[in-house]
Amino acid sequence: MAWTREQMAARAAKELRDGFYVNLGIGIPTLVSNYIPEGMSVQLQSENGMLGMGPFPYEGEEDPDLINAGKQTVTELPTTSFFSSADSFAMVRGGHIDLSILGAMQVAENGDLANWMIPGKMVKGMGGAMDLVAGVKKVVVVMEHVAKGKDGSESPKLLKACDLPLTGTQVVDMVITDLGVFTIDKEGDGGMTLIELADGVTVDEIKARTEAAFKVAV
Amino acid sequence: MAWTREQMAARAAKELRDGFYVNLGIGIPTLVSNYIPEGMSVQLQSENGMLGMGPFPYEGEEDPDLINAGKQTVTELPTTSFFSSADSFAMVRGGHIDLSILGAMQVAENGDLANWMIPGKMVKGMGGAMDLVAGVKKVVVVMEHVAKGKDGSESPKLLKACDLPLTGTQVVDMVITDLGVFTIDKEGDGGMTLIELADGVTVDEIKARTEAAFKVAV
Amino acid sequence: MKKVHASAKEALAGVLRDGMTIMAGGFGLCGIPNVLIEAVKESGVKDLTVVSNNAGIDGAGLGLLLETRQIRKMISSYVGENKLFAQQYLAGELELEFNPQGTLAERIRAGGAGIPAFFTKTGVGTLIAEGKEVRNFDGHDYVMETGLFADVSLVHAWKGDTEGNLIYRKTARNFNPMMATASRMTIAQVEHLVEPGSLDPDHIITPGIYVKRMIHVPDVEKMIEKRTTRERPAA
Amino acid sequence: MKKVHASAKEALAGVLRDGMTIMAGGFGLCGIPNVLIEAVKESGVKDLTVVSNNAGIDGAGLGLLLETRQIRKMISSYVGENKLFAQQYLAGELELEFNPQGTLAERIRAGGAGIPAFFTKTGVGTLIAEGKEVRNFDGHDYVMETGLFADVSLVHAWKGDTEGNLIYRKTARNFNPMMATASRMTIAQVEHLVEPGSLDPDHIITPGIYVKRMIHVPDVEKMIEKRTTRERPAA
Repeated sequence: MAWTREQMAARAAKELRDGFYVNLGIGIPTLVSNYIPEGMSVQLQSENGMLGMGPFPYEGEEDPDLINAGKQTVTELPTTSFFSSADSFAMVRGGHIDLSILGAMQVAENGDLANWMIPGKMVKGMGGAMDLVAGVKKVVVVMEHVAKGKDGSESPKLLKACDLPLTGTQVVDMVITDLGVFTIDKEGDGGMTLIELADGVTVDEIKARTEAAFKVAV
Repeated sequence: MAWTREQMAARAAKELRDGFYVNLGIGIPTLVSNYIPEGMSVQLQSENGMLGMGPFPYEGEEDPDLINAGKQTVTELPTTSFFSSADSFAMVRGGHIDLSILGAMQVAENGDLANWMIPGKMVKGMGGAMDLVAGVKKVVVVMEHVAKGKDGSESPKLLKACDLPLTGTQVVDMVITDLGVFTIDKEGDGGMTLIELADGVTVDEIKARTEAAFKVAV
Repeated sequence: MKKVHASAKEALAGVLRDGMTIMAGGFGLCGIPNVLIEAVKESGVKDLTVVSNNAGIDGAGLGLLLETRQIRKMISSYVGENKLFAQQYLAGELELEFNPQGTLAERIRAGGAGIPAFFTKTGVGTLIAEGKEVRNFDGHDYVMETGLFADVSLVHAWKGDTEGNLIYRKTARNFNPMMATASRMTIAQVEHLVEPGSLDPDHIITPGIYVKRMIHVPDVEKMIEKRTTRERPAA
Repeated sequence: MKKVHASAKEALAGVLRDGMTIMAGGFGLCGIPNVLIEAVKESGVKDLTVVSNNAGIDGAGLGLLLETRQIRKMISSYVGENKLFAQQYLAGELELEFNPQGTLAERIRAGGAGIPAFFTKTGVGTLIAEGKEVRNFDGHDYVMETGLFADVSLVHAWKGDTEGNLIYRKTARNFNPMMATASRMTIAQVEHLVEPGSLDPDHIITPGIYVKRMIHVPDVEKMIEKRTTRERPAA
């Protein structure tokens, strides 16, 4: 009943606009590139230093000098340009990228985001996530609505306040989960609003599985 | 008796070392490039965005896209690279250039330099001079020893303290005038020292035409 | 998203308004967006603040906008080649903010890179540092300078593809790449307009993301400010 | 001034000492100066602080220097691919300073550009900003970050001429150009060593002034960390 990963990616793709420059995170966000509407010009940025990222190469055509920020082999397009990581993050931090779609561990109702560190576990580092959420014009989180423990227990990921260390404060504009879509008025005090339901999901079900307060406008 | 402009340039060229990257100002400093010793590798930087500046072009070969910081047409060398003005001044400010040779209106015995502005006269601007004296490892001033007024009167240019607005404080390492050569201990308190006399010039003559205090070590 | 426009006038349509801040690339007359500047002149927009290393010369480059008194304030490092500039400045008709050339270049780069302020050694102890914060790092004093961001940037490039990817030629690069990043509306005039894929992606200096509109200026006039030559050695 | 050396060992002669700070280019295993890193391993120098976006993987890249416990501290943005790293870190044998990737890149650029500190929005309100100055510009908070400068930088380039001018290939550029500017002793390994004049001066990314020594690595091994492919459409 809830959306699949593919459906979540397809929903995120509806935030794309013609002419957009977009950075996609690892995981479900990567799938969004499969749903760019025909005829729409969208250029993907990879924060290691590439604009105009193409699809994975055909087997045998992998180039070790051509990888994305997830360290996966990718390809060039006719629109591609390469630049240094300093120039790449100047682009990110300077507000030139229209849209960042990324995963999260927790999102708070004021737009706070946590997605890089669980205290007590090995810390891998934030990579470019803090720069992306601080710099990109619009930040869309795509994630499972709740976290599931090994014992099958559920804990909410949409919270009143994040308890994990933050990646950024008041940075998230939209959250797409397997249950629905929320907008966040990150700079005003409009809070969080549920604007869409996944097929067959009810507002009550979402309320039961969400800690954050939210308005309903479905 | 005093050194000519050419002799001053030749003396300044003695500060060059093999492998040096050097920025030359307008006027006498430009002439220094004629005195680079045979076999010595010296690359000239032009702060508008060029490293490895070649000589003036032959007539008919001028390229409007290829000028130096004095806006004169120049040429490329096999060693040349081009870059933006931001990258150029990153190079200057970052301490990567070994030697800057430039003109001055006034130099003080502590290394203060004034060469961009006379209050009450039309101000043209400092261009890159402030960045060069702040960033380059060694700063050599080449100038006439005294200023001559329209009425033939003389005023000293080597002063106890500059009275013109400064280009930089404690920045000058060496001053080459038509009368001799001075070093300045700009970071310590060693002050100014006369280390060479132009042909036929006496210490007494220099003392008479200099306001700054200086030691003599000729 | 069609970036290429048929004329400078069309490329500037809807973006100009009185009192706005415009960045104009170039050093002296080298690499200046002269066709776009002429269109700004034709538009009649006024009270402009213009960020540009120089102010053109009498009758060329930004000198055109001085003639028509469209500029209220210049932010520059050197304006020595322009008599009209001097007249208007001394008459109090023109405001002028001098920046050291490297500080100007870095302020523009910072503005485009999301850096609101940075510290530099340049200008410490001079008029330039007056009223600004000075702070000591590792025993040396540095002055704080702020980022610059404009409403419109006008740049000149050698080659551009229709995606807005730009390549510059020799010292005509100068301030153009930073200015391309430091406004909401960067408009480029390119000498050679090519199809995507024509430029080697390793050679592109300004990625297309920064360029919102562009025009093709195949036969653009380039002036030389100080023609200097040497003698050919006898054959 | 001969910049080209016959071997990595010769290029590193006289520059290594215990406790020094080394920058190493590359992103993941892409564009890393692997031949130079191996020579650092052979030298036995220890107590190193290493600035590098990542820490290699087990058995490759900076992973080699972890095996030999030559690294005391890493300044990085992401170290997730290295089990040995995790072990040493959890055992308290290795210090770790995390920087957001863009902040790390900008700190290195600033260090090379004579900028001791700058402000950025990245990390405001997070652990990264703790203990750092936060200041408001135009209604937004920014954290102050400082420039980074090393004793030695090791970089990888695609082509280099004997003057030290460098060109990079595709995403192997990454951190290499900034690191080349941010030390007193930049040593480059280049896949193609060419004569001056062979590189178009408009295409050079790192001007020779930044490169003090270089070696030619014509058959350098390049590893792929995550080989991802798609299926060929049926013919």
